[in-house]
Amino acid sequence: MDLDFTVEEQEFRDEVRTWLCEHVPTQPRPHGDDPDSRDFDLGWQRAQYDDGWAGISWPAEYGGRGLSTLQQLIWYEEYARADAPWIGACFVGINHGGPTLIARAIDAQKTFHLPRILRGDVVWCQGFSEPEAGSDLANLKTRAVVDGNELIVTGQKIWTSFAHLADYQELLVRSDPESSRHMGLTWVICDMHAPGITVRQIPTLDRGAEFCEVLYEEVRIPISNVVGDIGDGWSVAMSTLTLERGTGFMAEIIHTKQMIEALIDEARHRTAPDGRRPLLADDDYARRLGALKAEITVLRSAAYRAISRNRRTGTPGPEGSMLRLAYGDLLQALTRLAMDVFGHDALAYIDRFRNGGWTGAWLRSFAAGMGGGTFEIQRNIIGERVLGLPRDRS
Amino acid sequence: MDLDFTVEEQEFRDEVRTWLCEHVPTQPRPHGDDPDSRDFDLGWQRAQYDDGWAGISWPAEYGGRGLSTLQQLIWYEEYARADAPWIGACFVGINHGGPTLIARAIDAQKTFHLPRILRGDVVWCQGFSEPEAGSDLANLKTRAVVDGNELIVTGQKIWTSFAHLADYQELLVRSDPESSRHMGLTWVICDMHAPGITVRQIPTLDRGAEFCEVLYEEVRIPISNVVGDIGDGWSVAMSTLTLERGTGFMAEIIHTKQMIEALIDEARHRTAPDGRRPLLADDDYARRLGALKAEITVLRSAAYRAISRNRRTGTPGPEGSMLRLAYGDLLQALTRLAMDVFGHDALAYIDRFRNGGWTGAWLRSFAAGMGGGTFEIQRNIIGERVLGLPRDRS
Amino acid sequence: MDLMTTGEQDEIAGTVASFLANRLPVASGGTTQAVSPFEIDPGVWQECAGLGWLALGLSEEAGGVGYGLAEEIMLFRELGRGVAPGPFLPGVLGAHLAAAAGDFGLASEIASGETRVALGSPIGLASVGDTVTAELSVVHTDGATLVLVCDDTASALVPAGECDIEPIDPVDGFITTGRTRVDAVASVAWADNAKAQIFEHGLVLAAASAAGVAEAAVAVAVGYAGLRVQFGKPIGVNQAIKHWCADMAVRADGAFAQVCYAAVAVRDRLPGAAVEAAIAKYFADEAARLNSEGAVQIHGAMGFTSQATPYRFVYRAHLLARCLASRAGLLDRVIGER
Amino acid sequence: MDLMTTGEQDEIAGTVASFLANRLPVASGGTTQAVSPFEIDPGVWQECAGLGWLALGLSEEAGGVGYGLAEEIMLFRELGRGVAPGPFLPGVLGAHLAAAAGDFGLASEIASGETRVALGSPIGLASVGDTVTAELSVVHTDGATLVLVCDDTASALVPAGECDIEPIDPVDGFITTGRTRVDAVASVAWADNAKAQIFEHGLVLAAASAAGVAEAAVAVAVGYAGLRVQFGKPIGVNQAIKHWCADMAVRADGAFAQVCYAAVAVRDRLPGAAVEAAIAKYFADEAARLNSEGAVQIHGAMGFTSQATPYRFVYRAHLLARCLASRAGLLDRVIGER
Repeated sequence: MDLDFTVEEQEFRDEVRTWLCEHVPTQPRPHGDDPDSRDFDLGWQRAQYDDGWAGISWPAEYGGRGLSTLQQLIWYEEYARADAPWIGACFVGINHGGPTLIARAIDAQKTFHLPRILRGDVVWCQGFSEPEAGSDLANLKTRAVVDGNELIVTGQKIWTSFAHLADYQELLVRSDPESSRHMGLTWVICDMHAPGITVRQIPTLDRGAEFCEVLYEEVRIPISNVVGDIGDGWSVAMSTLTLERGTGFMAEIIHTKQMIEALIDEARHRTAPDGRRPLLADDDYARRLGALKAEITVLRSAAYRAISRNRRTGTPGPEGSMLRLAYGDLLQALTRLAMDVFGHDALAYIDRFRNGGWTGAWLRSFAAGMGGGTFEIQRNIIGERVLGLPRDRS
Repeated sequence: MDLDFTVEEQEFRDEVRTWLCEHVPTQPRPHGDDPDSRDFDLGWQRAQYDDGWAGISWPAEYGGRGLSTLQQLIWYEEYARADAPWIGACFVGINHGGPTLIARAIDAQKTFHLPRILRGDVVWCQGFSEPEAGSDLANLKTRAVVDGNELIVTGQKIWTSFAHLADYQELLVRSDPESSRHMGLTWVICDMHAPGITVRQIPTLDRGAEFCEVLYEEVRIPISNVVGDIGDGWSVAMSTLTLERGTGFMAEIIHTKQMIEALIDEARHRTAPDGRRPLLADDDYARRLGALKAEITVLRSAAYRAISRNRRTGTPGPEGSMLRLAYGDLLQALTRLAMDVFGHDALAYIDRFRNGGWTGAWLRSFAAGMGGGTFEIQRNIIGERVLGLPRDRS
Repeated sequence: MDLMTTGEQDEIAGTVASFLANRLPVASGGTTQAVSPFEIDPGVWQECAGLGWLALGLSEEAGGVGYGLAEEIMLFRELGRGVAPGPFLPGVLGAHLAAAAGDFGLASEIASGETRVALGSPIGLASVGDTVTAELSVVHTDGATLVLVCDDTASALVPAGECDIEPIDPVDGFITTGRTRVDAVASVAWADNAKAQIFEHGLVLAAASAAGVAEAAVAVAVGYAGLRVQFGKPIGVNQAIKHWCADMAVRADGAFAQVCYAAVAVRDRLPGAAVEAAIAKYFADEAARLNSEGAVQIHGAMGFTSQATPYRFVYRAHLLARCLASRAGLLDRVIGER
Repeated sequence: MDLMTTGEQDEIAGTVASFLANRLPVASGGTTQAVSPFEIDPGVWQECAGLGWLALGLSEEAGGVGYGLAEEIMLFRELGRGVAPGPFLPGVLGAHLAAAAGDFGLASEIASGETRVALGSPIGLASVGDTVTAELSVVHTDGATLVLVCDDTASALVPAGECDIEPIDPVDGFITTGRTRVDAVASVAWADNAKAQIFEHGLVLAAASAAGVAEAAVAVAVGYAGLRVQFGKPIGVNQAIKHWCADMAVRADGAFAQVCYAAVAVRDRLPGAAVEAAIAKYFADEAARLNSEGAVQIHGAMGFTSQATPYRFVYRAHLLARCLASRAGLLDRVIGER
């Protein structure tokens, strides 16, 4: 039980810190509904690629940096401390699509796509959710019919982040019309510029518009774009989801820890409701801030333990769900408390990527329960898979 | 919309206040596991009876006071303000058994039992719950076999408050062994001194022992003790439960409102954790106390509205469940906050009937979720019956 | 004692609700007010004023309808349920203040909708009287010629033209909002709070709107939970959703009950009325916040969009919680001297 | 960086757990310690001391085993899980203090179990040094010849015989408890906190016990939820119960993780160690309280009795939250200067 890093790890930290300090963009990321955000996100990805920092967790044979678990931890800690940009439109390519290709694609698919993702040439998006199949992914209905060496896809996807900026999509379709639930699905790479695709941005309560609805009208996709086998899509998709819950979380935790410190500092310089003293002199505000600082600190410790466990077992355990659950609650509590700290100043909307963008961050936190399964489903997973409580099979 | 009382109602309030002021016992009620508590509770009931205050909501034809809804409200408000004793062992007779007899019994049963209950001659207890049928009352298994003009009862009841002090029990048994769920049950008056009955007190975490387990080994009960028909017990029991949720709640609310005021006063006179100022000068404690005071005040208003609604419609609506739910949460929050206010002094156990008995009250509050259905079931009732959400029929 | 509404009060609510449903339906699809440069369509505003909405509780001698606070809360509850735009709160309070200050002419100008009033909540220490010195957070700035400044010592109407209000881009993009600092601006009318109790009056009306928001949020959440099917069942069968809705319903019910109690207490100047009003505002603000958040979450990803209505309740709860007095100040008022 | 336990640490935990299960099983059936006039059977106490429990982290030169704080938390976590009686906390801290003060003889007397130590937490302002003046809340009074008084300035051992401890009837009836006020009592040994850090050390150990309570409470709740059948199904299938258990598990997991982090930080004197220790105590106390309350509620009426075990966790959480420092003081420490 220790918190020591080796000399090599410390040197690696210095290297990361120096590079980030010199290369992190100084201007804020454009808001999600701004088309410039594509250039910004790809540009930052390209900058990382150019200096060998792209795909830090990807194996070296696929062009990644292939960092060890602890090096990844160090990277993410420094990334957050340097206030490096949100990954934005590159998220799916780097963290979902790419890792799935690595796990399940054939060489030709890997050779074509992986370098493009790493280089920041392309944006990927995810096409899993549908209007009638939100949390219940196995209920999806978008159908694909085999026609010669093509799939003809017709249907609708929703909550597809950055579809309006994307070049490719990891698309999950029902290729066997007779099938139900997890059977008869196929995972395919869809060219977002193909004829028959219509993308509609969905405005969100935080003034974003990165969530999209995607309509497919007889979209033709070469069968060579299928990853895994036709009908084996569920297993391919599940390899994606498992990776989703394992990586990069430490950056978010450290970032949130910095947010609470900034909020405490804000309270030091603001005036209490009585107009007579600093807000932080008000015991109510001080202890609520203290309690949140304690909670995020605890989450950091829990993530350290989960990482330590992963290093020994080699596979991320179900603890990921537990940490995600705690994190979502916390992010909401933190930004909500910020609204209280800012008082009347919180009447003004400020974009979350801009300095002091607490109202934007608060509004964004409403989405915290929706990424990778709602709170409700996370709690089911913990209850059933971690604690072994019985499932209601009805 | 008004909060006015008529001249008659105000005169009635004066009368109640004067009587209570002169007659409320000055010594504290003995603790639940003290055999003297029977004498205390019956003595206080007798005192009310002697001056015409017994059974205030019972119809006059059964010896009750037959007060109007608003007069009842006034009675309960003044009862709480006078710090009059907890009804204790008289609860089931006055609030459950008696009203059920009034609703469903034949004249001979009424004539015998009702005056004894009102006079404080006897203690009644309730025999509904069983070890395998807690919240799920319809699952009860204690069986009754008809043998001539007697029922022979064998089985087990649990959570029977004051069974060790009781003379009679409202007992729910399965009289048809082939039946299931709500069918084939019978509601019968059981003489607690009958041979074959064994009562075992169950120690509780608040050092009480008023909850009992009752074992029935071929207990013979005259069929003339059956209320309603044999096999009709569910309907008889349900008339009891409906009344249970309608009366007397205002006394608890007012009592709780007094507790929070006392706790605020306590905080005024105690020292803050820093040892340098009154605890109430600590904004954290002050606002937590303020929030609780607000919540109990809101509950008072909601109860006023429910009473106003009852007066118009004549029957208590499902709002009772909603208020109970809020009340249970609140009582726990209040006594928990008291533990924080009392700090190290809360290490000492003090019986809840004694002055400053906050630790006893806190421990007792753990039972708040258990009277008349747990929180979970109350929330189901609200979701389904009040809001009309679908029931899971599986 | 009767805390239920009378038939006449229910009728007021019904009239307001059906007007709002027809003329100012709960819009969704945008996060900022898009259609018009005005916070509320001037024609609709005049119709509302013509229906007497700003004059409900004003005495007949001041040109009002002659009802009281109990009827006004029925209006403000519906305005909250309908997340309506428009400077109703400062309008009603401003007319009362003008009447209390003896300026019946100004009272009826405001009540007729001609003169529009913004609401200025002081930030930190302020001085409100025949002149006003304060930093102000101002809502309903659109078209306002007066600003009502109100705290627990006094209330005053000051000319908006002398306030130099800097507009801000508001979270609740359906309500025009700004900020200013005024220094010894002369009041057009003012009254001591002990005399006119505009502050408590305002707390109760704002609380009524917040209670309405809380109620409407439960209603849309319950509606969605009963319809939305996942895993083959409506999501409302799940205890996690059902119990969430139950807690929201209990909270909304309590919020409006306390608004009723406080309205009567302030109207009849009962002892403890100021504390009852503070509790009404505190609890209704909390209920509006928690229920609107709950409605968003129960709607899942759809709740995060501005295509479903829950976000409107989130915005409005956020705004109302910052009008007149906020959580910490209200709770301090509940505890009193310490 | 490795926050998981080592094989050796797991072995310590295993040994402690099986000893406790055999010799000090979690008793139920009473609300106060009934069997013996002692808080812990003197023979069992000597066996524990003989196993080196009080000397785990003590240096070998002071007669100890030579492990550190990371191993001590494994012991205290198990003591929490087993809601064990006995003055382990003041014993371990007292031995460390004696060693830090250079009195190795006293350190090994305490570590051997011969000299028993009670824990005195100052209430309000106190002066701790070569003499002690304070109002003290004292736990583990039974058989103690010394009282460890500990705050964030310094720690001292004072003779129990000069403390005139008045016994109280404790909520946690398994731990002997009292109260006293001492005035300039001379210390037997003492050390400045900057030097010996007995205070942070104590926070971490108490937090480890609280984390153990939180873990054991989840375990019994989950066990019951899986077995107890109502309406034809185990109650654990209901989301209300399942999600409650999930939240409890998340909390317990976090509590022990933070205890590990803080233990390393205090052991290695890392920057920020004092705040990490305060957070560990705050969070573990909360986890113990919430999880023990949850375990009672999930057990339904049975949880309210002293025949099931959940009440033991409620009692112990209540006691631990009052040792050394409590919620408000801990949170103030987390925020620091303000």
